[in-house]
Amino acid sequence: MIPGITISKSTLYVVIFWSNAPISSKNISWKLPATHRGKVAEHTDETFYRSLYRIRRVEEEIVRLYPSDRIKSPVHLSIGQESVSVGVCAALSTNDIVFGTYRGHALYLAKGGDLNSMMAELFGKRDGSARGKAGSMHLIDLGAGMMGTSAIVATTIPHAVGYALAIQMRRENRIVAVFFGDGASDEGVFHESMNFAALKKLPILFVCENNGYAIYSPVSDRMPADNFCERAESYRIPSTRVQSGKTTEIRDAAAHAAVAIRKGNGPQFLECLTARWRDHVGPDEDRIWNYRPDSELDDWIARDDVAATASRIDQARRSAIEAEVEREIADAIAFAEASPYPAMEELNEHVFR
Amino acid sequence: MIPGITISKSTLYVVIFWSNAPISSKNISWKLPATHRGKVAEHTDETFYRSLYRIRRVEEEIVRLYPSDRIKSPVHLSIGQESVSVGVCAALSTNDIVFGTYRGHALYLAKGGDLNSMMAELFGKRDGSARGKAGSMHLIDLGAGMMGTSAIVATTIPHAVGYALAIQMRRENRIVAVFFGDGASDEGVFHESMNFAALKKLPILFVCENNGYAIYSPVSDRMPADNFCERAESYRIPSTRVQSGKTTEIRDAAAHAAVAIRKGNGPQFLECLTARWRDHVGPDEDRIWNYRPDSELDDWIARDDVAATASRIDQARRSAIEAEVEREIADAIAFAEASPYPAMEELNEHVFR
Amino acid sequence: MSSADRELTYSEALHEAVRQEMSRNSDVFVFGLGVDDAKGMYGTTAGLHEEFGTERNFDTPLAEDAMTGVAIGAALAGMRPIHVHQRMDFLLLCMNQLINIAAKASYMYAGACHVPIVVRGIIGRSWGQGAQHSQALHSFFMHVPGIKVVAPTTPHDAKGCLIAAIRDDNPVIFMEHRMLYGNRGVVPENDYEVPFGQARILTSGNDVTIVGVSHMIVECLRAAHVLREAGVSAEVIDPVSLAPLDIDTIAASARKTKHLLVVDTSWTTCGTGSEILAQLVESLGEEGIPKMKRMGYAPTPCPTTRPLEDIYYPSGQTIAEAAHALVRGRDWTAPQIEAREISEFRGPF
Amino acid sequence: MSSADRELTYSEALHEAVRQEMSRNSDVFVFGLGVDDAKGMYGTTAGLHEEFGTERNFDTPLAEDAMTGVAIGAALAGMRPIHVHQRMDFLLLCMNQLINIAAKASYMYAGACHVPIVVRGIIGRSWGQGAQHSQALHSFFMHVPGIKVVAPTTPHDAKGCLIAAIRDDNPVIFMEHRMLYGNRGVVPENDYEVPFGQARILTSGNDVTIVGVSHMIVECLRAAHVLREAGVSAEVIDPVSLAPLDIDTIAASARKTKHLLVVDTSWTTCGTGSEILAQLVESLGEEGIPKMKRMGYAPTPCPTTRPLEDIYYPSGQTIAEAAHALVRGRDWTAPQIEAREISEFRGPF
Ligand SMILES: Cc1ncc(C[n+]2csc(CCOP(=O)(O)OP(=O)(O)O)c2C)c(N)n1
Ligand SMILES: Cc1ncc(C[n+]2csc(CCOP(=O)(O)OP(=O)(O)O)c2C)c(N)n1
Ligand SMILES: [Mg+2]
Ligand SMILES: [Mg+2]
Repeated sequence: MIPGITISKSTLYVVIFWSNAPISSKNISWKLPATHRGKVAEHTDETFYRSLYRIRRVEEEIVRLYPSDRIKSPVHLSIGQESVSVGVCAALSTNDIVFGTYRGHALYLAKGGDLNSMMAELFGKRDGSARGKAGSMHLIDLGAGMMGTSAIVATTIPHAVGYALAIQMRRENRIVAVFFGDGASDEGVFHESMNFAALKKLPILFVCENNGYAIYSPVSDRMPADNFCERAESYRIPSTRVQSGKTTEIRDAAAHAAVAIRKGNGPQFLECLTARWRDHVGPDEDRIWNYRPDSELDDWIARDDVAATASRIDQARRSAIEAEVEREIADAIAFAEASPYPAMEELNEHVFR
Repeated sequence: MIPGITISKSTLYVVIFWSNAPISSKNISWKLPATHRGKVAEHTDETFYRSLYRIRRVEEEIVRLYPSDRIKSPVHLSIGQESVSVGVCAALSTNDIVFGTYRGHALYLAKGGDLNSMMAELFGKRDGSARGKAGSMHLIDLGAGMMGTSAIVATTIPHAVGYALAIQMRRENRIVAVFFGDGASDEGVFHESMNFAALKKLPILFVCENNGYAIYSPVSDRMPADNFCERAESYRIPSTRVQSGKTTEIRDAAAHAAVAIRKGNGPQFLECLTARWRDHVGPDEDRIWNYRPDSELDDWIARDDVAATASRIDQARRSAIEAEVEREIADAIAFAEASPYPAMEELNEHVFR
Repeated sequence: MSSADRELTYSEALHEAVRQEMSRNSDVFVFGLGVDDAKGMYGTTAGLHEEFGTERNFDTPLAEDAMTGVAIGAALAGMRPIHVHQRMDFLLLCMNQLINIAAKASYMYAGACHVPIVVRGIIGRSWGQGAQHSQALHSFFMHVPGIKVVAPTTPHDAKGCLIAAIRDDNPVIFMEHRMLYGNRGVVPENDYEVPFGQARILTSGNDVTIVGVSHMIVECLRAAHVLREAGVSAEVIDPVSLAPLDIDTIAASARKTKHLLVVDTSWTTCGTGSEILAQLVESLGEEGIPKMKRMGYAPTPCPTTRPLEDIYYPSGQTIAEAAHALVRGRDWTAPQIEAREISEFRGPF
Repeated sequence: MSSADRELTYSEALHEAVRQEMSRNSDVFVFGLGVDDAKGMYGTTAGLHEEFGTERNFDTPLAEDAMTGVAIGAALAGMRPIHVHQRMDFLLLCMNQLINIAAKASYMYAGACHVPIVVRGIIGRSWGQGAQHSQALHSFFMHVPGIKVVAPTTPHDAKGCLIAAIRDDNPVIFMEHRMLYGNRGVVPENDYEVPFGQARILTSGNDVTIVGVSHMIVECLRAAHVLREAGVSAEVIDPVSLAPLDIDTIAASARKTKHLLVVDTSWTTCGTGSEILAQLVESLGEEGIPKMKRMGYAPTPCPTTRPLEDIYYPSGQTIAEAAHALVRGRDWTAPQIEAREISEFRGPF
């Protein structure tokens, strides 16, 4: 399904350094930043499981806490979609950059965002990643390379392209990955962004997280054909569709794409089929609105990659991982609870830098 | 080059009536408008020449008049591009609708727009198509099916789609053709519009008038590949590229597309290569800015379809046509001169209907 | 309950308006993201596709720019589209079509064509909607000639204004506030129009005129209540439409009370309040200018955390205090007044 | 001519500013439709790609929405992009990125990131630019917290403000009026910043304060000239930046002259004039409010035909007459004053 991938045989690989692109102008006089060591972490079933299970459980805890009204923030859960963020981020290093969406918990955590800050942010507390000013829809952790997200669909796509442009101008050895939904690809700005990224051969991976729906509107109500990759190819962006939702396959495809990007070959496009188990927004079950056949979701749940990954791990190791994660989550909730609300004066801070 | 066209053998053809599309809802209760007789006019070299020569000469007169400052309106001339409007409009009937751009003189005239009103509009006079309020960039003649144009690139594309939606909802037997430049296709709204038109199978012909440049920016500086048709096809819109600039070939391709559209098959895309002989805006020669090789333009001028069409017509007939056109243009200029400026009170009229 | 005092919620009133107009005129259709889903835009478009067919109430791709252009194109063809946005913030993607085209078409073509579209924009608030889901953009549209702006507050006016907007031959921005949706009020069953450009005096008073925009009217009424108990008699005015704006009713009231407070549901700079104050100072110059003040959102983006969100917005209490200070020239602490539509709000968003 | 009184045109001043900043800071780059073509954005970007490389001055596809997002993304990465628009009207395609993102990023993320972008928008006028090529949108940006707006009038301020805008860590909308491009003025050779939020008193006077925006300042100076001959002494103030707005200088002047006329280069409703009048009436309440009036575009889209275009805009004559009426309370016909930048304008557009 993903032709030409050879690196996927090993769970360990090292990113090939992106050789400096040819300098088109004679007058470049900019400082070249210190070379980043783009080493990508090792991954095994255990590390994948840890990440998948952690995201799943964080979101389940949000579901549990939600009726208590302590999280006064609309939440767009990624339950069921964890493998996309985990798989792609496994092909990235810390100084690679990701941009995502309001459905950002999984990406934030997969990229290494701080769990305490996230939880405090959801609670609207001062120790939140944005001091409580942003909520679930706008998570950020610059140290982890997780840029801010947006509640306006598709808006971060050109930001990612702009960031990739800066990387290219500075001859840095990093790449950007931008995550967006199938719905976002309806927007004109997505096309404008793909065209420009391809034109300039920017170091960017477009990741279309295709859960089949924009809120309750299926792809078939929004596109004449289900052909995301074909559209990307019309911009001369090499494209891959991963249908299985398997973390390892997604990681392999992303890694393959990342290698090409780091070589200076320009953007790549990755479509990952996935499924949202919960309602578009809020903690409820997705089925309550009856907008899609139960079987569709059942099929995805049967293939749940969190469970599948778990099943490949020795029971003792698995319990140890789970216990560790549970402790971390409990601590994060306690941290969020303990954190104070921002002071009233903070209302007027940060409007300008 | 245009596979499958059979109707092009005759210079006369009748549009096949578009059978009513299947009614998807049980609750349709709207009045069906009186059926329009979508008869398309006959065309011969003589009728084509009349139209081509008329447009060319109107624009040359604008060039001649411009230094006199009587036309206080930016003009975007179509000299060199006449065959696109003439060819496509030859496949349309009066009650078909066209939308165009600020480079709209050729389309306005080819679709049957009133020359006197146009000239008075350029002069800013009260008998102009918009009483002098709109100028060259915003020509309109509703009686001829020529809708208003826009100075903001690509903005009329979704209007045409919306008009086609109305036609479909009303089960009318008409189609819409929308003309736009290669530059307009960079804009996100073009993609959004194509997607929606294809999704709804709307009766619309997209005509990309590809003169190779947006102002002085070549396609290669704006797109990773010169593949307009491929992009359209990614929306499942059947596409044709006409490279020659020949009126008859363009007419044939448009007619072929129009037949499919009238059948209810949804949108079609037509890319017509062409060349702008004059500066992007204003009456000057295009070469003064040295942004493209002279040979490129020379090649197009050598293949000028106005001259080529003229050469196929008997000299006496040709002189008669030319004399008639010259008289009409002289009359239109006299008409525009004689028309008064709008009264001062008109400043405040028409803000609302 | 006789039909003369039948009560509906704000959202039911909108639903009834659009149903009646769709029945009356086959040119009317409704489209926008999610208008035909199970939630039916908070009920305001529920079931329209079943009743009038899927061609007349349909979902769209996410493509606000083109869909606005599609509305304009359909309107140019004689239809009367209603384009619905779940958040007014999304109109920022539609500005080119709305301002460069819709607002100008009638004028540019000297009346040859016109653009009868209704653009419904819902203003979000509460439960951490945050900076990008809580904006009201009416001042942009008030600034530009050629486009009307209405912001009804009561269920009665919601219905009557929506009918009037649909029948209007010009582009109309129809502002709805999410916090108004649950409000109940008397709504006649027949179809009726509430004319634009006629403000309503909701409570009369002698000491201060308070003009509120959209949901802020509710807070202004709360303020008037506590002001009355503090001995200040407030006249609360709902402009109903912002373009055209009924400055005469506001001016007459302010001339009487000699104090004017304008409470906007947006930032104050270059906002509705600026406009009202400026018009009054220009026109009332000779007769003595009332004391005037504007209130609105804090001059910041909207924070999500509840404590900051609460002070970001004017409230019944802060409005009462501001009005009191204007009239009495000294500080006073008004009692807190619970705004249950806010404190009890838990979605749907 | 000593270098101390070297004169440049407005466009040369802009060009010098951007060159100096590009030399000084490798993070600065310029992009937008046509910035590297033979016309070089009326000379303001001429040759930058030759001097600094094609990566630092480049043309783009027609994609205003995404290109604004690209500027923001590059800024988030630490660059200082300057995005140039040949007409400010095109910013209507950029509103979502500018208002939903650029203006909010610093606040939403509590200072974790910031968006140092400069968006240059050129206001068109004359020779039938018409409704879609003549708009100035500053009031939109003034309305929204988190974004700065500057509108320099003189070549000196054009250079100093552009340098300040580039160095500013926040998004800055930089307004340029096409009719100012040919103006000449003294421009120091060194790099210098003109600070935002400090208005300039261009002529002092005692009878009336006239505040103008952008090109209207030129018309205000013409008006002041004929007013002087009619015995009215006008103080002309150039706010230079509109957000932040130096209300103190304006208020002090209006307190002195007791008459204030604000002349905007846009429509008046919810405009700069509304804001200034409202701020003055709020703050000067106790001390007596000056007579105040706003002027701006006629409340219509911009017509192309010259006779209507001429009366659509305030002119030296109509400004002088309005100021005179404000001060003297009676009609007076001012002499016509030729505005040669308009009467002689024949492009490039
Ligand atoms: C520009 C814009 N239009 C509409 C919305 C309302 N909205 C929020 S999420 C969403 C669906 C997006 O679908 P998709 O991109 O597939 O992401 P998913 O929610 O499935 O992860 C919509 C329409 C919005 N937030 N922004
Ligand atoms: C939205 C927008 N962006 C930029 C411009 C400036 N502009 C006017 S015409 C033009 C080029 C358009 O090129 P194309 O669509 O190929 O049409 P052509 O002029 O070649 O007929 C540009 C960039 C504009 N008018 N509108
Ligand atoms: Mg989706
Ligand atoms: Mg072109």
